[in-house]
Amino acid sequence: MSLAEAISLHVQDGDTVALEGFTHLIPFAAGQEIIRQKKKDLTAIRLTPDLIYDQMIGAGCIAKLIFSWGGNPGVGSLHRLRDALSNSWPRALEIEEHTHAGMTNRYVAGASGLPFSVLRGYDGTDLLSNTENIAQIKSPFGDEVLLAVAALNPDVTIIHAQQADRKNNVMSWGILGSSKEAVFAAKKVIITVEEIVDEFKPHHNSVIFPEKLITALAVSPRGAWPSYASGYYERDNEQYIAWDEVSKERESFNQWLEAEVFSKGEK
Amino acid sequence: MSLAEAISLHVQDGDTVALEGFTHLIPFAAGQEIIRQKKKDLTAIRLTPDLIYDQMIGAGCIAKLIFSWGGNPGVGSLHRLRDALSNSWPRALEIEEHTHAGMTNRYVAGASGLPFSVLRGYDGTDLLSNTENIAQIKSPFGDEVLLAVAALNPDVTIIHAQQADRKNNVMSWGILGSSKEAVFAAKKVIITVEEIVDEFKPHHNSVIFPEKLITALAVSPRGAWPSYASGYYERDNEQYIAWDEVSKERESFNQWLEAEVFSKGEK
Amino acid sequence: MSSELKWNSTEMMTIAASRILQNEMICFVGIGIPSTAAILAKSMHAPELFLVYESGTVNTNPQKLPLSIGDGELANRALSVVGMPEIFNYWLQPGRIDMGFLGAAQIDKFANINTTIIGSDYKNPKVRLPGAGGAPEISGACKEVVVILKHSPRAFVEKIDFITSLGFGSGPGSRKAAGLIGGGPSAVITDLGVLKPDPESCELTLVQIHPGVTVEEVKENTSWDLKVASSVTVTGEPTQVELEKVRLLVASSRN
Amino acid sequence: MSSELKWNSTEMMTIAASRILQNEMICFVGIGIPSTAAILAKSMHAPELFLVYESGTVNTNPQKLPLSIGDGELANRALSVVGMPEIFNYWLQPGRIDMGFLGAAQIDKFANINTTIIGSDYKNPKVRLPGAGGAPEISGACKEVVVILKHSPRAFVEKIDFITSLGFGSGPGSRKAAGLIGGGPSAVITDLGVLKPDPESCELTLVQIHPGVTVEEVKENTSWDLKVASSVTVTGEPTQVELEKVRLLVASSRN
Repeated sequence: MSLAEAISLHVQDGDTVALEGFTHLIPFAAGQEIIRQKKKDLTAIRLTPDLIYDQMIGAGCIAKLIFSWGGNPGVGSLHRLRDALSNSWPRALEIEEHTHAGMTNRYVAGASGLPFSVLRGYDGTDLLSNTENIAQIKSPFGDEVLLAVAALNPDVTIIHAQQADRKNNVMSWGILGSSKEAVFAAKKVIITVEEIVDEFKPHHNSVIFPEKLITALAVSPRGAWPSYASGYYERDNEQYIAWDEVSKERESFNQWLEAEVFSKGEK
Repeated sequence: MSLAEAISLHVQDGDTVALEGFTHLIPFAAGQEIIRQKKKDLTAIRLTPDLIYDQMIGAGCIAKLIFSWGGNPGVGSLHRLRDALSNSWPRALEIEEHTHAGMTNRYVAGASGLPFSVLRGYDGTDLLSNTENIAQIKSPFGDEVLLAVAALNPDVTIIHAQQADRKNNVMSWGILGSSKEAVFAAKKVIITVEEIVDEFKPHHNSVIFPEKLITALAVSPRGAWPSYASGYYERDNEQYIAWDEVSKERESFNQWLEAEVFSKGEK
Repeated sequence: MSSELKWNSTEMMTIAASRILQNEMICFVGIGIPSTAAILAKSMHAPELFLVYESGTVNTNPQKLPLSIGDGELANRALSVVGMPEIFNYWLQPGRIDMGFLGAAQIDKFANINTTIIGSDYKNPKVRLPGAGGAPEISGACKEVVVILKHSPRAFVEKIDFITSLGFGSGPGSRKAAGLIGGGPSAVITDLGVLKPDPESCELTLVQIHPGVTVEEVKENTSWDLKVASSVTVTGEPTQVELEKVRLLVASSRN
Repeated sequence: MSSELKWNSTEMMTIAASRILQNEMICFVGIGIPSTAAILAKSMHAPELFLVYESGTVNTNPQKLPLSIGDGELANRALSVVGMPEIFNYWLQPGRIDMGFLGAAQIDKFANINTTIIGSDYKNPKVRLPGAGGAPEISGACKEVVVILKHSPRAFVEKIDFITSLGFGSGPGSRKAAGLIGGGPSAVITDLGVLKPDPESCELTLVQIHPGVTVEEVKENTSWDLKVASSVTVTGEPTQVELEKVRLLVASSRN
C-alpha cells in the first residue's frame, strides 16, 4: 500500500492520532502526507510535538494537542505551536499537557486494555490543577496516595521503522521511546519503513511488531528525515536549525508548506 | 565471586527469595547451593515452583511458597510440594497462590517502586476469597472495578543468564518470563552465568542487565541444568521424568539429596 | 469405544480440536494436547495460525511437540520472544487473542473450570493440583475459549471444588457481572464428543459425538443430566494424513 | 565578569557542574549543558559515571555532544537501549538514580522550577515554554537533583509563574507532604556561582562564587534577598585540560 492510500483510508477528520518516535524515527513523511491530504480537526498525541506537529499545526490539521514537551530540540521554540496558542492561527488550538512519565504510562494503560495506569508523578506541581485526565488514587494495601493517568487509545498510531519482512512484520531498533506502547494502544496502526528485507538480522534491543498489529504498511525511504533512522541516515540538524527561521513568520511557513509539501508528491 | 560465596553472603535465613526463569534458565545450581548451605525459613517466590523449589521444599529450606502454577511441566505433580502441604514434611509449608498474570504484575509493581499494579484478573474465581495481597480497585475515570495486586520486592532475586562481560554486565536471550521484573524488584540480585565473554553479540530479543543492578555475579557453567540455556544446552527431559520417581518417596528423595547435592560441591 | 477403530480416543480428541482452529486466528496455546492440536492445524488447513504461548513466544511455528510451555523449540521458531508482562498485559488482557485453549481437572455444566484442588477444604484438600497458571485470565479475556479434557464422571461434575477459571459462572450475565471482557467457552472437546454452550442458557449441550461413540456413553460419563442437542452430528473420521501427523508429533516429544 | 578571564561564564558553569559528578554515580542527564558537564566528567575524574537519558539509553558513553535527547550517538554508545516505560518506571521511579540534572526558566528560593509558562494565566500566558518533559519525576525521584541555569533577576524570582517541578515547595516538609521520595535539589549551579539549600530552612544559599565574580554581583542577579553563607568559597579555576575538553565538545555539536 502507498503511504497516500494508507493515510487516505485510515486517518479520518476528527480522529485522535499519535505519530510517535522519540527524536528517532519520527514519521515525517506520514505527517506531511496528512497535511497534503488536508486532514483536519485531529486530536494529536505525542510526547514531543517536535517539527512534525509544528508543521501539522501550522497547516491547520490539529484541533487539540496532547503532549509533554513542546520545543525544537537543541534549537529553541516551536513557532507555529506558539502562534496557534497565542493567536489561534490558522485555527484555535487546545492543549492538554502532561509529563513524559505520565504520557508514557497513559500509552501503557492503553496498550494494556486498562482505563488507567498508576505512577508517582506530577506531585507538587501546578499540572495537578491544570491538566485533565489525571487523578489521585489510594493504594488498597496501605495509605499511600499515588497518581492515576487515564489511558490513551488513539484511533490511529503512526510510526516509522527500519524494516519490514515479506510477511509485513516490522523490525525496529535503537531509541524507540514509547512507540511500542503507542502501537499496542491504538485501534489502527500505520507503519512506514525504510525498506523491505528478506530476513531480520539480530540487533541489540530490537523490537518486532507482528503483522497482526499493523493495519497498513507503506515503504517510505527516508520517511523519518530530517530526524534519523539508526542504520540508515543521521539526523539532519541543519533542517532543525533552519526550521527556526522557516517557521518564525506565517509567510515563510506558508511558502515552505507550498514548496515542500503541496508541490511535492508523497516522499 | 564463587556461587558459594554469593549465596553465603547474600541469602539469609528468613529472607524472601525469588529464583526466576520461566522453564528456561532456571537457576538450579544456585538453588542447590542454598540447600547445601542449609538456608532455612525462606519465603520463596516463583511463578512455577518446578523441580527447583520441589528440591528446596524437600530439603526444608522453604517456609512459605508464593506461586501460580505448581506442577512438574509435562510430567505431573511435584511430590515434595504435595508432601509438605499434606504432611508438613520435612516442615510445614504455607502457600500463597496467584495467577501468572497476577505474579507477573506483582513483580512489575515491585520493579516500579509502586505498592501495587492493576490488572483485569482473578475475576469470578475462588482465588478472590482465598488469596492474600489482592484487592479490588475502582478506576478514578469511570465506574470500572479492576484488580490490584500487591508489589513483590524480594530480599534477593536469583537468576541464571547466558553471558557476562568483563565489566559484570549480563546478557540474556530467549524466553525470559518475568525475570527482568524480578531483578528490578529485588533489594539484592545474584546472577549466575554460563560464561564470561569479551563482547556481547546481538541476539533477537536480548536483555542486558547493567552491573549496577547486580549484587553478586558467579560463573556457573550448566547452572540451569536440567532446564536449558538457549545457545548452550537443551532441556534434559530425562531428568524431569526421573524426578517423578526420585521425589515420590522421602527415602529416595533423601538419597538423591545426599548423593547429588550434599556430596557434591558447587557445580 | 469400539475396538475396530483405527485411532485411539486421545488422537480423536486432538484432531477434533485441531479442526476447530481457523487460519489467521491468534491462538493462546498451552502445553500437551492444545499444542498438538495447534501444530497439527498449522500443518494442515491453518498454516497462518498465529500461536502465542504464555512464556513469551509470539507467532511461533514449532515442528515438534514442546516439552514445556517455555521449550527452546518455541523460542527458536518464534517471530519474537517477549517478556511475560507484554504477553499478559499487551496481548491477552486487551482482548487481542481470538482463541484460548484450556485444560481442566473438573468442569461443570457452565464450563467453569477447576485446576486447583480436589476436596472441599482449600487449606486441606484431598488432592493438590497445579493451580491457576495463566488460565483465569485466558478464560477471561480471549474472544473465545476451547476446553479440552477427557470425559469421565469425575471430571464432568455437578459442582466443581474450586473455581479456578470462570466459564459462564451460574449462567447468563455472570461473566459480565464479574467484569470479564472475553466471550467465554465456545466448545468443550473431549475424547467422546463436543459440547457447546446453549446460546440462551449457557449450559453445555452435547452437539457432536466422535465416530463409534454413543450419546448414552457421553451421558454416562457426565455427572449431571447432560443436555443433548436436537440433532447431534458425528465428527468426521480422522484422515490418514491427520493420524500420521498426530502420531509423528507425539513421537517427537519422546525424543 | 572581568574581561581578563581565559574562559567564558558558560564554560565555567559547565565545568563547575562536571566537578560535582562523582565516579560510579547513576546520573539522569538532559540535553545541553548537563550533557556537556557529564561527558566532561566522564573524560576526567569520573570515567565510570553511569549516564541514563530519558530517551532510553542506559550507561551511554557519548564522545560528542548529543544534538537531541535521543541522538544516535547516545544509542550507539550505550550499553543498552530500552523503552521509556522501563526508564521512567524501573529506573527513575523507584529511586535508582543518584543524581538528576535539570535546567529551568525560572527558579525560586526553594528551588522550585518553572519551564512551562511566563505569565500568570496558564490559559493565556505571556510566553509559552516547552513544558515539563521528564523534569517533575526527575525532581521527584532522584536521590539528589542539580539545577543548572544562568543567573539573572528574570530567572531567579521571588515567585515562579508555574511550578513545573517541585524543589522544596514552601520549605521543610513540603516534599514529603507531596509524596516525593527523592532528596530534592542539592545544588544550583549558575554562571556566577553555586547555591545550596540551607539544611534547616531549605532556602537556597550562596556558598560558592566563580573566579572573578563578587557576592554583590550574584545578589544583584537574584530577585529575592539571597542568603549568603558565612564563608563563601571560590570555585577553582578551570584547568587547561577542562577548558580544552569543553571547547572540543561544544565544537563537536556544530559538526
